[in-house]
Amino acid sequence: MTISLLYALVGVVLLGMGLYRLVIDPHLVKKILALNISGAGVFLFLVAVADRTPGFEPDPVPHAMVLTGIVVAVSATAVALGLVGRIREIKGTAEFSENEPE
Amino acid sequence: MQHSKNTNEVDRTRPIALARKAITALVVMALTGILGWTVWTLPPYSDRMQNLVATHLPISGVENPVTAVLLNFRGYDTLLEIGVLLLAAVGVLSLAPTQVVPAETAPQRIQMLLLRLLPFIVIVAAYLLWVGKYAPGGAFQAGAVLAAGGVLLVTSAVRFNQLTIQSIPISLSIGLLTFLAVALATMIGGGNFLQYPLPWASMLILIIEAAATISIAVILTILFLGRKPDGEYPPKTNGG
Amino acid sequence: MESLLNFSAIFFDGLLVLGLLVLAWTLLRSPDLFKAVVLFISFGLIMSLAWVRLKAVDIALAEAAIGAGLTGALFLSTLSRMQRGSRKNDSKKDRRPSSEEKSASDRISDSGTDAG
Amino acid sequence: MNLNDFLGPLTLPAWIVSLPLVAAGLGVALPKIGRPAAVFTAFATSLLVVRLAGEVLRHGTIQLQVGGWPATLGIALQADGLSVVMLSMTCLIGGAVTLYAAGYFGADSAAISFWPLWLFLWAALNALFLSGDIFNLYVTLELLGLSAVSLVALSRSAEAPPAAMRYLLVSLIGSLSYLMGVALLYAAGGTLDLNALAAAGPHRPSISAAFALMAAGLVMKSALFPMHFWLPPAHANAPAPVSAALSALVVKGSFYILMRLWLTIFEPFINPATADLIGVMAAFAIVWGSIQALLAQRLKMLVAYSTVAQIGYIFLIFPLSSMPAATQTAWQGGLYFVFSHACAKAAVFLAAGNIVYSVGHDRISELNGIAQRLPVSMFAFALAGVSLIGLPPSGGFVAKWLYLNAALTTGQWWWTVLILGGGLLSTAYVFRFFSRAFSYTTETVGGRPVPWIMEWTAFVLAMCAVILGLTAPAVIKLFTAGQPF
Repeated sequence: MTISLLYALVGVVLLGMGLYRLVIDPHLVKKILALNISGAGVFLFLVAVADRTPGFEPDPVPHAMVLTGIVVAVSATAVALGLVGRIREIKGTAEFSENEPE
Repeated sequence: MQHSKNTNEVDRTRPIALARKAITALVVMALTGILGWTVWTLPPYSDRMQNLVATHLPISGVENPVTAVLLNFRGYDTLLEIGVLLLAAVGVLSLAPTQVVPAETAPQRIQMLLLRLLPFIVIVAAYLLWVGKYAPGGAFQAGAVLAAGGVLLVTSAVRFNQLTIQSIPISLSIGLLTFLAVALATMIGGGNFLQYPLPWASMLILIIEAAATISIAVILTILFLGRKPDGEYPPKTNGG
Repeated sequence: MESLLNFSAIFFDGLLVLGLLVLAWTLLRSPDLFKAVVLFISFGLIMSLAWVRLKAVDIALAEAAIGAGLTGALFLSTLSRMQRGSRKNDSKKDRRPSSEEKSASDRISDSGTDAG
Repeated sequence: MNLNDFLGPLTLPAWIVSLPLVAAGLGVALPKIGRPAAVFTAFATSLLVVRLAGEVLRHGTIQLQVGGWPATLGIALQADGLSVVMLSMTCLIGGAVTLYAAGYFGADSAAISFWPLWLFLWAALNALFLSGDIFNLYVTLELLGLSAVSLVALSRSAEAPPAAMRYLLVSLIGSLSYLMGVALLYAAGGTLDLNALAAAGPHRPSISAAFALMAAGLVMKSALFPMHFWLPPAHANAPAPVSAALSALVVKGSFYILMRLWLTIFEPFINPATADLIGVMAAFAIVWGSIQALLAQRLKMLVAYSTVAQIGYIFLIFPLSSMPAATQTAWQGGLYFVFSHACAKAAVFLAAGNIVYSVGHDRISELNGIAQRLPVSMFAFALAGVSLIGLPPSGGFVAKWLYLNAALTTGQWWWTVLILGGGLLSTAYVFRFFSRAFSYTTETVGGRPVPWIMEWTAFVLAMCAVILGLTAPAVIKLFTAGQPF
């Protein structure tokens, strides 16, 4: 086991945690935080797993992919938070009730 | 689709919520387990891609492999990514709150301090932009640093002069438009889409990155603010 | 000597990884939104250390500036807007908040006082 | 300068992606030119796509290496029959939606945001259909998802923002799942190029996991039962031109990626059980979507649930094509479904939008005699209904005919029961609305006038859905150019 594999596994666990809280937590801001954690997990996995064999220089392609991913994530977060603001204006709350389908 | 909720309903949904938690936990654990196991089964890594990047690096126009991938080898991804950023800015502006209570302007002293700080922020950003050719850095990092300056400005409720306000739409899209112009120009010049002629590659990448830095900074500031910045009110002559 | 170095490196990585997991779980479980966001920013900063350990300095810079810094600032500004919004709503006496809603806005205003 | 220097075959894919992007950027920089830029893009892109279709028919697959780098290092854009059909569909629907929106938004303040967002959505679709790189596909997916969500949120209805939020969350989980698959494929195969990955045939456990993740993410984004829950509120509460684009085009984007991956990287790894699992989900989608459409109180909800059902039909492509004897027929049927559903559903949503525009609501129980008020729109609705039900000579009929053929030649008779039964259900929900719309009332039906362009764009799309039934040989020839399957 290399250090990279450790990080890859942590990435998987972060993805799982994020997904779990995303489904469970009714508060929209928490859902968006959870998505960001999941995203960080995927990014960590993406870089770590490409770097799994010791002795090679790190591969720049996953690095570029993650840079793209981080920018996409902040864009999505901004739109999501904009929607949260709009929903609060209309409904007065930023939670999804739990008894809606799924 | 029932949105209404009375106390009875809340009580009834409790066991359902618990079951939901349990099922989600199980699914997520299974997913995590399977993915974790998959990592062990991966074949030994080949350094084919590193070699490809390394052999093409001398003809990419830059020396930092990550910048080479971002702006040249996979520049098309970055082009679309700048599109995503701009799109997010348009989306956020369209969701801007209908009525805004303008924040109080920060005291004159703080504003002066900020204005003193700004040149340093700009210098750091310019350095990051320039160094991206050789070492870690580049348009996104530089744009983010510049945006930090923008965030400072808008949180201290500095009023921008009308010229600044009017230039926002253009600075938002200049990154995307410059990138597209270069990409199409290289194609009209007889190459492939986004194929920089080697002697110009370095300069074209720098132009694209400079324009992208401006756009990224303005876009990120707007994403933070969630609406257009306030203009001068009442109009002043010496605005920031 | 080398094994000692190696050991301390593994120790450092272990600590980093543990920090990431604990921070992520705590922030996701925290009912206090403000605390969750502050933890999220710390998570981003530790994440950029992890990127350095993975020899991805470009990402480390971007993560610190965009992932932790700007995303965190985005969340904070949303929270402060929500807080202002809920104060405005509280002044409207005709509105009858449901139990959850009330607790949500309480949480936010509590955290607001923490912020000072 | 010769046109060929400027618009050679290898430049066409790049132009098709760039034009809407340029227009979107200009639309942000100079808000006043958003609308003319969109109309120009609609025309110019159509010309380019027609030219590309001609090239593909003559020479087969066209591949463009962006930046001139080899595919494993750079990104390849590729156009075969499959991409060209999807692009043509996008042009047709996109053009109609553009013209419709010009009337719909008029001088509304939402127009400033609508035009750039809509052009971004269009660029995302074009880029998606032309991409030959799995990570590039991820970026296009995000561009598509974010623009679609922002467009839904443009609606003034109070239900729109929560619907948009749900849509955004599902869309982001879907892309994250897809990206995790990309990570696994890259880790195992060392490249992101679709063809190179398919040729390398990476190693088994990781590719199965990647397939599961990517398929799950894409199924979510395509709203296949039971992942459909987000679709009806989002599609029903969006502004009318957006509803049309979402149902006709956006859900097909993620479906197209699944189809591409299925036909290339994952082909050797797919067993009949996987195909049948998707088939079961599709069956539930058809039945559940149709029943909900029958029960819907609002017209746009009815139409949105009809999309849920029709997505079920489209996903039948996977079980039906899994038997070698019927592979070709099934793929052709499925693609025919995609195309004719796009025309019919866009027409129906635009017609429903005309009703809302005119009378201010879409409660079915209060729409008696609406055909007297909006005869052209309701005629369009009726024509499109013919295709949704699958009656001859419409495109929907050809699609179902090909499906039935595929099911019967492989002896999978149970699918024929489903296809025919689903047709009966769709007849029921279409006629449930017609019985009111075409009923005769002596009271005058009030409402504000609808601009002619909004009525006739719906009508033209509905005509296309019907005419598609008569042009089957030509369209099928285009599908198979470059042998995508």
